[in-house]
Amino acid sequence: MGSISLQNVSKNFGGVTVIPDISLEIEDGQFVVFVGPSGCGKSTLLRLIAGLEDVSGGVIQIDGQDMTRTAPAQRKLSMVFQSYALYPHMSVRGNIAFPLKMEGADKETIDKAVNNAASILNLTDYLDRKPRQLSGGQRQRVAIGRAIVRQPKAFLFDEPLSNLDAALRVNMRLEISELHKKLKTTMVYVTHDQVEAMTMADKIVVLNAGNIEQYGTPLELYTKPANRFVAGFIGSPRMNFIEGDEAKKMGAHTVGVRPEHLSPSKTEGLWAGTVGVAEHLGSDTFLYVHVDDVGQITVRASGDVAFHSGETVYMTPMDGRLYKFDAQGQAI
Amino acid sequence: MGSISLQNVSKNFGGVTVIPDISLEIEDGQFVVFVGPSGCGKSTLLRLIAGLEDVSGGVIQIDGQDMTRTAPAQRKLSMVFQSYALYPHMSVRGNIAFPLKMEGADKETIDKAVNNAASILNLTDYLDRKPRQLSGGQRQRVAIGRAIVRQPKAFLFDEPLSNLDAALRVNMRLEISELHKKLKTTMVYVTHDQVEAMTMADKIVVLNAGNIEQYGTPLELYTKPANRFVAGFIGSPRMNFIEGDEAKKMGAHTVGVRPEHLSPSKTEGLWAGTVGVAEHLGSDTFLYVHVDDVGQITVRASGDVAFHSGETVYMTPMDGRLYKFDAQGQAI
Amino acid sequence: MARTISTRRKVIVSAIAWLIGLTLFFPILWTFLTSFKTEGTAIAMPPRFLFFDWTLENYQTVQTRSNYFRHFSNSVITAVGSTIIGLIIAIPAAWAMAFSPTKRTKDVLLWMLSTKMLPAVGVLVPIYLIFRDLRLLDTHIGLIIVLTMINLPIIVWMLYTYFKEIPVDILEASRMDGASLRQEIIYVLTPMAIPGIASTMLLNIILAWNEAFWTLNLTTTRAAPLTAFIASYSSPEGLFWAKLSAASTLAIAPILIMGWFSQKQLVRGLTFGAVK
Amino acid sequence: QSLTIATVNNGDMIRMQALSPQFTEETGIALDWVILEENILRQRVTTDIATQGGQYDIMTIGAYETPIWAAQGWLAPLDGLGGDYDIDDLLPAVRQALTVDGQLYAAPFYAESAMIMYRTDLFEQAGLDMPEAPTWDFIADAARQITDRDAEIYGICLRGRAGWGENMAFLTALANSYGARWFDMDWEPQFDSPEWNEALNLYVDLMTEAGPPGASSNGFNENLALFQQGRCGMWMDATVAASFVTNPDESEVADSVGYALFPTHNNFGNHGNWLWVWSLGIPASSQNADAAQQFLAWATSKDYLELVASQEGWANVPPGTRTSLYENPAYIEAAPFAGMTLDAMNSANTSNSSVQDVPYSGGQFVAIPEFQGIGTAVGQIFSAALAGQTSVDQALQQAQQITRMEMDRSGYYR
Amino acid sequence: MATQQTQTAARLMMSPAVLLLLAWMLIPLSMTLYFSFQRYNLLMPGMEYFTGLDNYRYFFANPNFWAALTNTLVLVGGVLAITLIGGTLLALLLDQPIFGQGIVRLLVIAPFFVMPTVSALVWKNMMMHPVNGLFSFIARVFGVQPLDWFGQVPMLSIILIVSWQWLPFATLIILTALQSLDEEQKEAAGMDGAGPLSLFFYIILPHLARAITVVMLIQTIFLLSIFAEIFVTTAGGPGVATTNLTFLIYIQSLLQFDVGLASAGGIVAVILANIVALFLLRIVGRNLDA
Ligand SMILES: Nc1ncnc2c1ncn2[C@@H]1O[C@H](COP(=O)(O)OP(=O)(O)OP(=O)(O)O)[C@@H](O)[C@H]1O
Ligand SMILES: Nc1ncnc2c1ncn2[C@@H]1O[C@H](COP(=O)(O)OP(=O)(O)OP(=O)(O)O)[C@@H](O)[C@H]1O
Ligand SMILES: [Mg+2]
Ligand SMILES: [Mg+2]
Repeated sequence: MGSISLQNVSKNFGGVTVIPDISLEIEDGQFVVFVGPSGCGKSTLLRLIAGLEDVSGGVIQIDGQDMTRTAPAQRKLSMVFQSYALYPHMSVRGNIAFPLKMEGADKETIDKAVNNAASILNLTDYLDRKPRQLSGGQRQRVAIGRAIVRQPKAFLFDEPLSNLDAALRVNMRLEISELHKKLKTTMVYVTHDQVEAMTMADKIVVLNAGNIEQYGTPLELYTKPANRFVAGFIGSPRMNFIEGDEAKKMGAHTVGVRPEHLSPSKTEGLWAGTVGVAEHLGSDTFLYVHVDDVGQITVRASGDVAFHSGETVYMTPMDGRLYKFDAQGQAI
Repeated sequence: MGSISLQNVSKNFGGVTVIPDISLEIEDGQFVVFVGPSGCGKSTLLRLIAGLEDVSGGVIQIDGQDMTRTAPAQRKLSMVFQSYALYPHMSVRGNIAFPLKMEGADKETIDKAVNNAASILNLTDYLDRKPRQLSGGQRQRVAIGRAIVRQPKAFLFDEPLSNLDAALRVNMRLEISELHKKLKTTMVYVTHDQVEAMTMADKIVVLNAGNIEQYGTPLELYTKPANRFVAGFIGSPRMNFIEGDEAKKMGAHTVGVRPEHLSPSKTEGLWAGTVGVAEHLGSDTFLYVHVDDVGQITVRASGDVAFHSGETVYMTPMDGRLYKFDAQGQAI
Repeated sequence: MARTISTRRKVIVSAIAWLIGLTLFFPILWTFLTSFKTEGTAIAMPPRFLFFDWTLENYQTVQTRSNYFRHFSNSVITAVGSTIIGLIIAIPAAWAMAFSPTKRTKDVLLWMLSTKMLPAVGVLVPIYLIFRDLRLLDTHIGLIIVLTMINLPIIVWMLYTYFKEIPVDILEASRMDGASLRQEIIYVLTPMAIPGIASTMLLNIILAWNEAFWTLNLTTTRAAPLTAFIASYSSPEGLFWAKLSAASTLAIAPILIMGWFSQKQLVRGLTFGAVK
Repeated sequence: QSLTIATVNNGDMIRMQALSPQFTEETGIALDWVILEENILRQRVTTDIATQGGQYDIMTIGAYETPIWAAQGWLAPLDGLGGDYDIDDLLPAVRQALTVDGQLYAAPFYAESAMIMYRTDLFEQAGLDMPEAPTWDFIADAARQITDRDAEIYGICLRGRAGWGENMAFLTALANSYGARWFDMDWEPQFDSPEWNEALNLYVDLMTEAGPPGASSNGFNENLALFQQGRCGMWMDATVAASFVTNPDESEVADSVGYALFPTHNNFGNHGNWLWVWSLGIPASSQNADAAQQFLAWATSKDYLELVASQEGWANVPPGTRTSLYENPAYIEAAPFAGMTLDAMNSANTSNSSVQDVPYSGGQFVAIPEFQGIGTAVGQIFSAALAGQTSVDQALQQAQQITRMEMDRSGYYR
Repeated sequence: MATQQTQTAARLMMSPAVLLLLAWMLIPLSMTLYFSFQRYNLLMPGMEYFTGLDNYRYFFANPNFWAALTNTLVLVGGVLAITLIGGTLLALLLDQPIFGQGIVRLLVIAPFFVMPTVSALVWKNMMMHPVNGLFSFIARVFGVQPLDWFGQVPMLSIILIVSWQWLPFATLIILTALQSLDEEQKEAAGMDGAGPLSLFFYIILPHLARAITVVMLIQTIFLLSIFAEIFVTTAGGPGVATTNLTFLIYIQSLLQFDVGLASAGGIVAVILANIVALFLLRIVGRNLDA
């Protein structure tokens, strides 16, 4: 009941084109994540869907209906903002009840719906607190509560976890995933954190400068990036790219290999280089290796590998883990 | 030229003891990181060294001289604040030049020193901008520039990276490490991010409630944590702790094992459990496994391991990777 | 800086601050004290500070001359009335300026402020003629209109700077939650801006209370506020220091007390965006 | 029914207000009082009456406004004061000042001329003897002798505060006594005449040497206060002040005040011709003219005088309006200044105030509409001269120039 | 925040305020403009006629005009100087730990609530009165000849009275700004070796710039039209020593009832005010953008 379809949507702000021309189909019940570098237009796209900005061209359909010119209030979408945007003067109950109150629901309906949402989100004990009395994670849940209370056609999330600290982020990530499993409502989720994207999404949209670079499942993006941009964007630490002669040898303009797909050795391998910095995290070791004619290459090795700054290291890419790109950056 | 020595330093704020009694020797040229949970007294300790707070007891020596009662300006230390505390109305040049101007240096000296600092930090092109026209990373560098321009005895950093986004953090981390290699000045660095601590430090001080839990190199802390607190604090994801019968069997009050030291298997192993969530990051897979009588256990497996939610998994700790603690939490 | 501050320093600083504070407050205190003296004691040399025969006579005299309570209630009605009407007009305008700014927003704001620079005396006759024809002379409504208009720019500006601090997100959230613009302003913006609105209200009540040109020239009896009350004391008739003091005390006491009690709220919004 | 009355904040008016409940009781007519300082009052009522604002039923106006306003048709004629009002009892000078074309337009509440009030004790100390009709030479001399700055005693207090009704009232009277005039018969201002020069020099010198500090901001009220506190040796001002300075409740020198006629110049017997009447008028636009006349009749009647006398004593009745008052032995006894006041009133000739011919009427003012503005502007210049900011010559020159310009602008020379 | 809908709504919601102010400004202003071309004296009704620019000629020919202009600037400038410098110092003082801080604060802000008329009356009669005032008493205690405030230093007296009223306002805003200065910035400057004076001039004062501009703007708006204080104390004198533009127009319109001339003066004042406004608001506007 919540498919979203964008047809040739474009947006410019006073002359500057932010989104040139995007078409995208989001199926009902899917969890779609928008990722992309800062300023690529993720938030703008989300806000166009929400109706908080007018499109400059194209059509937005929600549930098959043309909603291009409909006011946000009428689109029946729920949005969770990065800052949560809780109403500071209302209690948790008031916050969650607000959308229903605006719909003019009667008190009983509201109470039931609020209690239900609160119990889903473990907020029952906090209903009478004000937002400022809550921790970051609880605030986050209130924002979600406000979104789920009126059964919207879809949820829109704009980097909802970026204000949380690392530990809490992991928890909330899990909670949102579980919520999606429970509610089965379409969710559109913007983030620039790849771990979130990879772990939560059914499908990921990779945006770059207002264009869709690739649209697919997380594993597709990881294993079969459509182009160099996606390959570089997905995966952490970043994929190593090798250009020039070394790449030509392999029949490509650029060759890419992920740090985790390079086996380091003290004795032999395809490429030889000098370790610049070796970061020992205990569990892993990241080696930043300088290879002549190729540049810096990052290698992820296990925690007990004992390479030190200044040593020579040999690296070999694992089988089938080499990506090749042409001069335009398209995968070959 | 920049050893710092704390002897029985204590601090209380109007009755509340924040630091009961700390002694610590920091050798000249070392990069020492203070880590610990929020509120454990890291910043306080740093501010005591800086002279921004008076000690309640004990002696602080810098370079062998007693500086306990010396004003901050006279200690010849440089501090980089979490908020950078740049002077918003001065240009980058003005900010960097400020300490020299206060010393009464002549214009030529100042110019030379500022240009030098700027070139070390890649700020030459931004010298005439105001702080608000800079990105987070650039601001950070200006703050460091202001610190290095007058060759202090030591640098003090209070969570300087916590305001940056993840990608920038990695870069700045490397830059600070390289700066340290270049300048060889003593650095005292406060953070609550363990990756920073592990990768940058020569030595780490783990603080807890104002006490030093352990003082050693990063690998020492990872491989030989002195107690359960350190073991749990260092390493990500967190070490799994197993108590009760299972631990007693192994002759300890608590047994700890890191997620990366558990080998998962579909067929056999020491502990059996059900997979709750499986997060596929491409490079790694995190399994959150529920084990009866033991609780939730996190396992880090390689990216191509194919476990799914609901499946049964068997896990075995790797050889020599089990940590045992007594009832007081001390390592056995 | 949290280095320990010596008590000696604190004592010295306190002494200076108290001295300055008392000096600044002295004229008011002196007025208050004089209002309880007889006319003779009021001009006695050397001046008497606390040791004199306290009397309420002046207050009685002042009250027989003009009905203080009528002037007082007129002051309250017009000051509060104009402030409330001003807020009702200014809140939407400030919303528009803060949340839907255009290139001209700043110019409009500055223009509004510049209307406050018009010399009131220059337009008294035209206004008087208009008010006469509209039968607004000596009415609460008339005075409220004038006070509203002269303070509106300040109200708009204060609210504007205050609203600008409110994250747009929250208003957008309410829009997503199905609130109409009206509901957005009533249920979300206004309650969130209560401290700012309160401060704006207070400042404007003070300004309206103390406005002395229009209130004096456009009223006679029915709507005359305390500024008119004091106008009959603005020149001595024989010995009048004590009576003047009593009238002055009566005229400023209500607003002074209100100001003191609400100074925290007042200060919060008084900064016109000057503090970031 | 209720009347709105605008009045000035001086003692007699405030007393009238205090007594007015009696009127309300008698007639059932309620009264709303607007009591304002003189300048504000004048500004308020003039604006109102000129724009037909209709805010007041009764206005307190002076001898200056009444004829001008009446000629404009702004005032209602007082033809309903009632039979027992005894209009013929009004002092002729007063009645004439308020009458236009034979019709009375304002009811006189109190009237005043100017005279000298002086401290008999100080004169005695100094071995001086005040004549009945002193000359300026004597006054100047005496003032200098009495002055004792260390004891804060100043020989003479005169008006210095700028304003046509403040310093210019005094200065015009002074100039009149010196034989100076405002305008010649062609309406040419006469500040360049030697008479003005002499008069103003006397004033400035005398005040600098024997006047109180801050004289340039002293008006009637300020001087009254100073005199009451015993700071002044002499004070030349409105006769109405006499009852205040002799009131022991308010004045520390009540029992040592003497009186003399306004001084003259050696050569002429001109006492300045000061005549002022505070009176009550009714705007033509008033809806309550009948009730208003009723009030006027009450407030300016003989009965009112008796009422005040019965409550406050005879010395405090509003003076200067009725012949009968000065024939009342009770009053003569209670008010030692009564005789002197009557003499002063009678010696005031407002139709020809200077010894030279003048085209205007009015004693200490010039009864033309432009005078308010001109008088105020000239008053400012002269107060600057008093404060030492300009020289007397400069001041006179500026006064001449400004007056000439204003008169030109008003079309007197066309 | 930029849908067509919200923009339209915004325009609608702004219009009442804008239209009302426009009416409030334009209607009297156009009447004033009309009167300024008329020979129109309230005291001589029925004799109005068109005089062209006569009123303006007279207004500028009046030597007092230039004096009034200077006085206006001196008054505004003097009060601004005193309140800004005094306010900054006072704010620095009040920012320190003090015994009874709250009460001192109340004492300091009190003058802001006092009606201008009352404050002028009190100062004139009870403080600065050359005979009965407290100042003259104090002077005499020290054996000094009391100063005749309004006679000898009239403008200074007015500036002092007005400054007394506005000092709290300046202090409050500057104090609030001072308290918003990031503690870490001060600490950083301390670590960088800045002493108290350097700290003030290099760190605190620049931080206060914005607050000071705002104080300047608001005060200028109110100070340009100072009236009651002058009316009550010196009535513009002695001479024209304390006549500012407002008071000059007052003399013309309400003492002479020369509406034509006063209207011309009003128009001139409007133009001058707008020039000031333009300068001031531009500067401030720029400062407020950041
Ligand atoms: N109201 C606006 N007016 C003008 N330009 C805008 C506006 N909003 C966004 N932009 C521009 O549009 C581009 C896309 O912005 P958007 O906020 O969608 O980026 P984003 O992908 O969400 O980035 P981030 O990850 O930093 O949030 C940016 O270059 C931004 O500067
Ligand atoms: N000025 C102060 N007055 C009173 N208590 C203080 C003060 N400063 C710090 N504390 C307390 O001292 C303890 C240590 O604070 P500190 O800032 O050193 O912690 P931290 O380790 O830096 O924590 P975080 O990681 O959150 O920055 C905290 O409990 C804090 O509440
Ligand atoms: Mg965004
Ligand atoms: Mg800290």
